[in-house]
Amino acid sequence: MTNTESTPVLELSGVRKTFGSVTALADGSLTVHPGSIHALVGENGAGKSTLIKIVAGLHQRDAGTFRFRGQDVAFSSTAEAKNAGIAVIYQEPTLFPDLSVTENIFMGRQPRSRAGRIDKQAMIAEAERIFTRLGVDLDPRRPAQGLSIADQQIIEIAKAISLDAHLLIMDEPTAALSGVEVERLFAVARSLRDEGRGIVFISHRFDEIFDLCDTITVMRDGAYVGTTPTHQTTNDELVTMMVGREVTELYPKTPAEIGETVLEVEGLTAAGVFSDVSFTVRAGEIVGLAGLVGAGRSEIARAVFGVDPYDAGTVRMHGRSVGKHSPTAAINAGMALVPEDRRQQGLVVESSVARNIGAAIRSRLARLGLISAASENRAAGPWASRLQVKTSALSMNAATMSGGNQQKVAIAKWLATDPKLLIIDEPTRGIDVGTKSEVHRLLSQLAGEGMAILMISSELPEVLGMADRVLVISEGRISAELSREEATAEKVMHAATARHEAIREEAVA
Amino acid sequence: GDGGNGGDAGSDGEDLNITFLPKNLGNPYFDTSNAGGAEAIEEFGGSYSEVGPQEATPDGQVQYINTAAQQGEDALVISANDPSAICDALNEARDVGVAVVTFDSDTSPDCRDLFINQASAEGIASAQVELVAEQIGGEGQIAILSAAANATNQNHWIELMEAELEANYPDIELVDVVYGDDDDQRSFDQTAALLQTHSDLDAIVSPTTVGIAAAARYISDSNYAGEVAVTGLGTPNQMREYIEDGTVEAFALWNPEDLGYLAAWAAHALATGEIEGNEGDTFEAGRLGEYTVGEDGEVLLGDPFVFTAENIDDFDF
Amino acid sequence: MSTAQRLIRNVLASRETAIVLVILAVIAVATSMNQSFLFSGQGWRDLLLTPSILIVMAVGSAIVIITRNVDLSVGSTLAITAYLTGRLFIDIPGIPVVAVVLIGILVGAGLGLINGALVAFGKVPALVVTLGTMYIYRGAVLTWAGSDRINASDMPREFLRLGTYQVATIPLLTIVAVVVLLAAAYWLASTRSGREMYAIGSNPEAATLYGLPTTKRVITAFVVGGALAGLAGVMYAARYGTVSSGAGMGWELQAIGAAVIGGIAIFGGSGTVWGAAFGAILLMTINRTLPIIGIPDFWQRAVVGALIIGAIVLDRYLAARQSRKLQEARQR
Amino acid sequence: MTTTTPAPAAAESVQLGERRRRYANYHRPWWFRAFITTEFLIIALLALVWLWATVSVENFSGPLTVRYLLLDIAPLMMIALPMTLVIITGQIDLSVASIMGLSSVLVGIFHVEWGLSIPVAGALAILVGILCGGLNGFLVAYVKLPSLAVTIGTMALFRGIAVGLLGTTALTDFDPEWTSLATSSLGESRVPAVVVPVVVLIAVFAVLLHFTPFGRGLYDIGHNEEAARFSGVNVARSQMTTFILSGAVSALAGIFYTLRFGNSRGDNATGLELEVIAAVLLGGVLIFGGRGALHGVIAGVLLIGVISSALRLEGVTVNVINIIIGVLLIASVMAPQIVSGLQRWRPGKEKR
Ligand SMILES: Nc1ncnc2c1ncn2[C@@H]1O[C@H](COP(=O)(O)OP(=O)(O)OP(=O)(O)O)[C@@H](O)[C@H]1O
Ligand SMILES: Nc1ncnc2c1ncn2[C@@H]1O[C@H](COP(=O)(O)OP(=O)(O)OP(=O)(O)O)[C@@H](O)[C@H]1O
Ligand SMILES: [Mg+2]
Ligand SMILES: [Mg+2]
Repeated sequence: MTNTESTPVLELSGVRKTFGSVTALADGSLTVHPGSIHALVGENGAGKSTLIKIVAGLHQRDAGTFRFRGQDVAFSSTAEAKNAGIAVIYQEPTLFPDLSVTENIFMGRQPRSRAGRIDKQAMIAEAERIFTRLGVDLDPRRPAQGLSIADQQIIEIAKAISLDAHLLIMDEPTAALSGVEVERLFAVARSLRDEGRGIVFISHRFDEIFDLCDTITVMRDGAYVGTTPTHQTTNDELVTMMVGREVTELYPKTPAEIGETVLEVEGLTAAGVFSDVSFTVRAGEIVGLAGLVGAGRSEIARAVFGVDPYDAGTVRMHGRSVGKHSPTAAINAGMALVPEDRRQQGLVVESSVARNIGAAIRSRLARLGLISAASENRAAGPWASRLQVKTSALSMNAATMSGGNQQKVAIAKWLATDPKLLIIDEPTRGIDVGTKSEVHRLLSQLAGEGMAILMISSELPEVLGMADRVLVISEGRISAELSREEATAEKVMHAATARHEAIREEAVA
Repeated sequence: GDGGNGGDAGSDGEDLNITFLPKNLGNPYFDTSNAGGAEAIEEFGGSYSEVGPQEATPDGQVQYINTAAQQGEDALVISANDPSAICDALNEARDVGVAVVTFDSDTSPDCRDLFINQASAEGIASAQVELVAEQIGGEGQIAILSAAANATNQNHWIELMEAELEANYPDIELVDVVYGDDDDQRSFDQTAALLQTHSDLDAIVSPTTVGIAAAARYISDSNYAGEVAVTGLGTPNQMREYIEDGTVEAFALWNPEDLGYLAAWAAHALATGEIEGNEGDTFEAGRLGEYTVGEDGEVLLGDPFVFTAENIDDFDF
Repeated sequence: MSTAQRLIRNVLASRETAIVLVILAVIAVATSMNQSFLFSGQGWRDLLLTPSILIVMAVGSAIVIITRNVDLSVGSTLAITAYLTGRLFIDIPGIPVVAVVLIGILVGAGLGLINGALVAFGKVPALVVTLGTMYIYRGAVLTWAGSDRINASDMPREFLRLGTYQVATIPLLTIVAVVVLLAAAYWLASTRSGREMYAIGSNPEAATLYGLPTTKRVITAFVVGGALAGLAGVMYAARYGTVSSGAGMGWELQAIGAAVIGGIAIFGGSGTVWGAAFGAILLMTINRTLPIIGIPDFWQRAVVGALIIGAIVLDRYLAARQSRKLQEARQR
Repeated sequence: MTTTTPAPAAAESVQLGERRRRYANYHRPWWFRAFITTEFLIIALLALVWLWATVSVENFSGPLTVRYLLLDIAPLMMIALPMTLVIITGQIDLSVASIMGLSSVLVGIFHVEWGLSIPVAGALAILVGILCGGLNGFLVAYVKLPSLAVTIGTMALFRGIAVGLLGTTALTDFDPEWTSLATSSLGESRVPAVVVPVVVLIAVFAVLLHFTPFGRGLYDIGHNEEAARFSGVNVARSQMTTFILSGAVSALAGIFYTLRFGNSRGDNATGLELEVIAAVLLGGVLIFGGRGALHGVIAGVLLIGVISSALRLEGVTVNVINIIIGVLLIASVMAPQIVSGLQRWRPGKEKR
């Protein structure tokens, strides 16, 4: 129900942005009409976020035209864009942890009584109004500190709504949201659309796009590829537009013969996060950890790998128990963990590709306790090339790489340790389809060579496609163990949500 | 200069480089004494320079002693922050031919050539005791506000004062000795603390110019004005208003200007080889006339002088 | 829960209250040892007078620290304005006291502006910039004053009397400090710009994304901090009557210490100027108490250090408990 | 342990995509990496200043200069080494000068008052230094408190204990053999003997920082603590180590200081921490951690030393020297901005 005759709220064409040598955006074009939800899709590094940041006034474009509500504009600061009526939800939540939820929403725009004094009561009341509209119950006075990622997103959304802007931009807002929360967000988005606002929605999840959006614009390598109404296109068409080639079918798990037990976890418990978790992973086997966001899967993985402590239970590799709360011990025992958050946990993005890939094997690279750049480069080169990392030299630092490439470096770093067990958390979160299938192919190859793999994923198809066995986690406990044969979407979702739903019912009531 | 002796000293004093190194800069007492030094050097036509640390610490002084040695100064006139800590440095300087004269505060005799003593310790001690005794009518509690707790001269005086009190003033009780480190704010707060702790204190004796000024100022606008007497060693300019407003009856001091003046002439005598610095040597000190080197290479300036409302206006330093 | 209840609970739980209690305890001890500590005109006056200068400095430092910055140069700034005060009286005979105070504040603000500009535009960490300007400002005043020193006799009586003047037994300097405190507290708690200070300190990157005028606010913080240091300089001259170029050495750390003890988080975003002020009072009162309870006041610095450590350890403990509460709150 | 890396062997098996890629090791030519660096800037500056001093400062080329110069910067140089490590991990240690003062006081008390020999007294003082560093390290690494706040506190605490123990008195009668050893020269030369331990320390720290997994770990911690933890770097222990090193070396410097000036006072070396930090940052170490190299730091220390020495000879007073150091300090942190302006864009991560 796009009303094409009205003047577009946002018009970008031929927009260009370079950062030093990197061309983030070659030819960005996007036209958004009021009363429309417009999807912006593309591989990692396609330039979506950059485009958004230009609209938001965070970056200034080097070339191209930028019209907002028919006017030519050039925002020199986010403040200008905001005042013009553009609200943006960025890829990563950006809150003030020390301040109350309410202040986070109204910072800089607090309702004022006479003498410029902030009217705290009015402010809190307004916040409560927005929360009821979003159907969440959050104490508007509590500090933002310690909110779950999901709740943090909710605040971001509340922020954007309270602006009541003409254009609302959401850059992968759902990446960390659970099903229920996504539904709520969509409801709000739709009602905003019906109020005649323009909405731009960036996501890598096609199901969401087809569910929510009426128009889709595709980008590739920083350039505009095309725009189509949602109902006139298909999943595969989109993928081809994005990648520029047919993508080899996803989830190509090739059956490998299962060997002896590698990892044994028994009665693992960490108060308040997970309890009594027991499972095994065998050589050549991919075990999937499914569950809702916040179920505690990452925590389990972190505890097994020794990054977090645990209160009770044992972790054994090849029958020998592994010292708790010591990644070093885990690494020496042959474990590797590719964590869920690349930029914060997976890599030291400010340092070079070579150093990153060498990071986990330094003690092995060292001779007589001494290590040299040469030895690091020697070790890193082959791995970078095996994973087809896109970089000009090993001395480039990872900061400017796109999500997909960073993930490749992170995986290379851990494969370099020659692990017997690979724990990989959200292997393809925020990664484009092209890279995605590469990663999947890699995983099954590794399994084929007899590596034991524990894969955490929030994407059901991925789990079902890749895993030989599926463990479903719900609120920190294993609620089901399903073989590849028995594992179906219904069974997994049921095991993952059963108790959640019960709780949510009474929460809403 | 006066007299043939001074005259020909002048002629061969032409090219003398003499450095004055006070305990610390920003201390009016040394400004005055060094001014005297400058005056003397003017007279015999050498070149005068003053350097010094910000805080009165020995390690601060060492760097300047070293520099003087590097520059090959002819003489170094210094008031020591520590009797032994700066000895090595001084001796290194003497090895490269720098004549070392200490004044106001001495080092151990074996690391300087001459010490210009402002007044015999006995003289200073008894002068202050007399002053305080007559101001509090021979009986009561007194406290001492000194400079740094290891300032050689101060401690020596305090010992002698204690002895003097023991001997001749049984009714005067010395209740406390505190240290203001020749730092104005610290001395000020120390005074406050003193009066706080000893509620029936009758007098504060401060054998340091910074201390006495701070004490006088605190008392002058506190409720203790008129009740607690302040005396000790001070400079007229700092003390003038407290003499005038009656906070302070009288205080003592030698003339620091003469002290520096004499030190400079002594340095001149050594640098020109006029004297060796041995006991009995005599040298001409410009307007102050002739002086004789005593035992341990000490030269005594004279007796301390008592400033009162009557005479204070005759002085400006 | 009603606002009243919440208010009461906050007051009881707050760091500020805790410190006030400690201060009262200290005073009680000191007084029990020596009546005149509290119950003599002099004791009462010193009790109020001694902390007043540090309060002004601490409030300034607090404002800067809240924006996730720090100003090490305030001690040197104090020295400059204190000496300037004296010079003005000497060089411009009969200059009105008000003019001198204003000039002092302005000069302080100017010096703060230099810091702020370097930090905000040069994108250089405040710790380094103000470490540099601390050297520079101190060096400047040392060069300017040389070994010269301002004596009480150089300054007009009426100005010096301000240092000890009392209104209903309350020293004027204390009143000045309290006014500064109230103004700062209102600004930070109840105005947009004030709250933005906290936001910027709490998460600078977010502040930029959010479109807050980060640069402007940071500069403001430094200017205000500098102005207060300047005012403190004038107060110093009035209180101590003598100004040497070494005035206020090490005060920057006292001020920061006071702020930290008062619950200002060293990396910004939380704490109140009330806390900072109470921290200052606590430090100074302990100073004066030590000799009375028979501890040589050389140990004062050790006590200050212990207090700072204690304060931040306490904060960490409370913070940990807090976030555990929030976690649990979310889990149900 | 193993002499060859397992990487290539294992990598053979895994092969994404068909084409192999070879990567250049560096994206910058060698001269760029060598000369367009903050370190090189500071070294060049040092050379210039030295040149200027020898040419135009009277007596600078004199025999005593080098001797006094080295004696003066010895403590600065010693402490700058561990301070570099601390700052590279993104922390800071403001308490070093206070530890110096404390160890100075303790050596005095142990030797002068208790009559222990200097080696024993020194060993005890260093032990205390290690404890002080340990306290800092514990609070920062294990209690996870911000080092700025912690060391502002311990700065006051340690200095307070030092001053508390001795008041303003000073202990001065040290065993002359040792005091003269502290200022003695190597053989006939004018070079003070203290350069030997200093050079040894420099060598040790250079290897530790630039050629060991531990050193690599320090950079990672400075960049991103969490990521370092995930790749098996023992963050807490590394930080603890850097602070203990800093405490121990500071105590050592304190002993040297005490013996050189033959006096042990509570306020010895007051304010030196700032000079040390100035020197380290001047040497191109990034205050936020993750960046910096030891040769730059050494140049930074020497620069401060040469400037002070030359200007003192010129009769310039210490306060002007301080102004110059301040200006240099600010300029030096501006420099990386300019340098990295020349170099590739890099995201401005600024938190500690
Ligand atoms: N500040 C920057 N400096 C240098 N290069 C940058 C910068 N920001 C982005 N880039 C580069 O520009 C390209 C586009 O980045 P952008 O974040 O817009 O991609 P994206 O489409 O948002 O990817 P994703 O789906 O992973 O979020 C990437 O190659 C990235 O490395
Ligand atoms: N940002 C956060 N701050 C504090 N606790 C969090 C945060 N995010 C999650 N948690 C808590 O940690 C536990 C596990 O969360 P986590 O997101 O790691 O689970 P997960 O199953 O790994 O979900 P994901 O799909 O995000 O990996 C839950 O109890 C959740 O409440
Ligand atoms: Mg993006
Ligand atoms: Mg997870």
